[in-house]
Amino acid sequence: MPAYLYEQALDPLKELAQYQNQHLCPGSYGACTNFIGTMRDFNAGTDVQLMTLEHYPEMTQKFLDRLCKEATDKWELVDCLVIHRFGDIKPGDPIVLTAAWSAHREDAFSACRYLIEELKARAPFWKKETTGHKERWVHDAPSS
Amino acid sequence: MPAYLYEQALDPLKELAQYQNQHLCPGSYGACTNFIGTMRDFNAGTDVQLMTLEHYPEMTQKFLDRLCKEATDKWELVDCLVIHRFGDIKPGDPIVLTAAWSAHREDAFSACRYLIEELKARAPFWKKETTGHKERWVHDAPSS
Amino acid sequence: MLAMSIQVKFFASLREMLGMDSTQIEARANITIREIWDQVTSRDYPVNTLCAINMDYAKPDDVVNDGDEVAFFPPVTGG
Amino acid sequence: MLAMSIQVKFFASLREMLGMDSTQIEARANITIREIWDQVTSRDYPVNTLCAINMDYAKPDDVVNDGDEVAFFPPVTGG
Repeated sequence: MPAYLYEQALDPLKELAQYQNQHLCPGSYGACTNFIGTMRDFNAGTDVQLMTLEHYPEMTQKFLDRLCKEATDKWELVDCLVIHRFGDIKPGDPIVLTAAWSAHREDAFSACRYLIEELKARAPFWKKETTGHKERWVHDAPSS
Repeated sequence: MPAYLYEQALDPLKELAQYQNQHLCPGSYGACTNFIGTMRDFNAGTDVQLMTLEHYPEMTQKFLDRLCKEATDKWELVDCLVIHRFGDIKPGDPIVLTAAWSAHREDAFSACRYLIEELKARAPFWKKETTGHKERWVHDAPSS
Repeated sequence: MLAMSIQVKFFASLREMLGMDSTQIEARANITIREIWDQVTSRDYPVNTLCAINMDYAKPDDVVNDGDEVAFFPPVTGG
Repeated sequence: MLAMSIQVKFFASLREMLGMDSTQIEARANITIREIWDQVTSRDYPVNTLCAINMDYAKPDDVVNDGDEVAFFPPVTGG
């Protein structure tokens, strides 16, 4: 149930496939629910050219590790996975992946949803958007 | 918003990546939620060696096509995708993929969940399991 | 009254129980799905059996038209 | 009373507003997070500002211990 922070580009479906191949036994789970959040090219009425994602490295890692542990405690999971980008992000780039594997779909859906909702509500990340020649800090998180 | 029926092996993450590359514009969606149902090697207390999925080809296709249309009518989706196996399935094989792309995660989660719940409740598929030397028709659908 | 031509299909455990996956029958006008079951099989209509007309879910009392395809099947277990 | 050594960090818009990302300060015992803000900056404590002690969320009235790392940041916008 790891959480990873990536500065490099993130290919969520490739990461999912690799993680599954390396860490999950085929036939041990019946359900995998995953969520991928991607940077849109359009936010709050303006074209966004670039986004910079600041974080608080040690606290962000600690928060996400604990979040995965919480999800595993709250639901019957075989495993879960969180990956989040930081640094410079372009429109169309994936930002976040949350995934949960379980015997049954109820747990997989609930845990996957919990991971992204808690991450968005409390994980220490801050988005700054560049539109035209202006930069602005995002005040809510409407990107996904 | 297509629905596909596969007799051949299904690699859901590869299918998702291919569909996204071919049909979705990067930056046009902020959220993708997807569900993958996989055959477990253990069901209702017995080791399952093989499963055969029977369907009613024309009705199943019609049902899934309409289901995708319904999801697109009910939520603000950029797109959705359903793929379901039929025929002989081994433990660990993926059986079903439901995916929904949207600007925001609420719609993506709700639509993805709706697709799998309606599919399981009403799509004309029937599972027959082989355990040891016995075959039995599955009476509910606890595999995912 | 002209006889109607109806395609009848059975799936899964019903198909195996009856030893029949498909049959073409002639039926009287205004026949219902349940009456088609009685005409084709010698068994009671099983509890929980689902039925369809032309690939849409239907009810046992629904009336069938000439050229329709009628299907009977047990509760579904896909996904 | 011995002075404590506290690491103070600021993130995102707070970091830019104050022109400071990190500072090491000496502080009196039993100092609270809000009092650390007042000691380090010349501004009022901004509404909605979040704070942490040693990478865990904390409240402005929480007391800080020697060697702690205290952080201030605006509402989060990840995901």
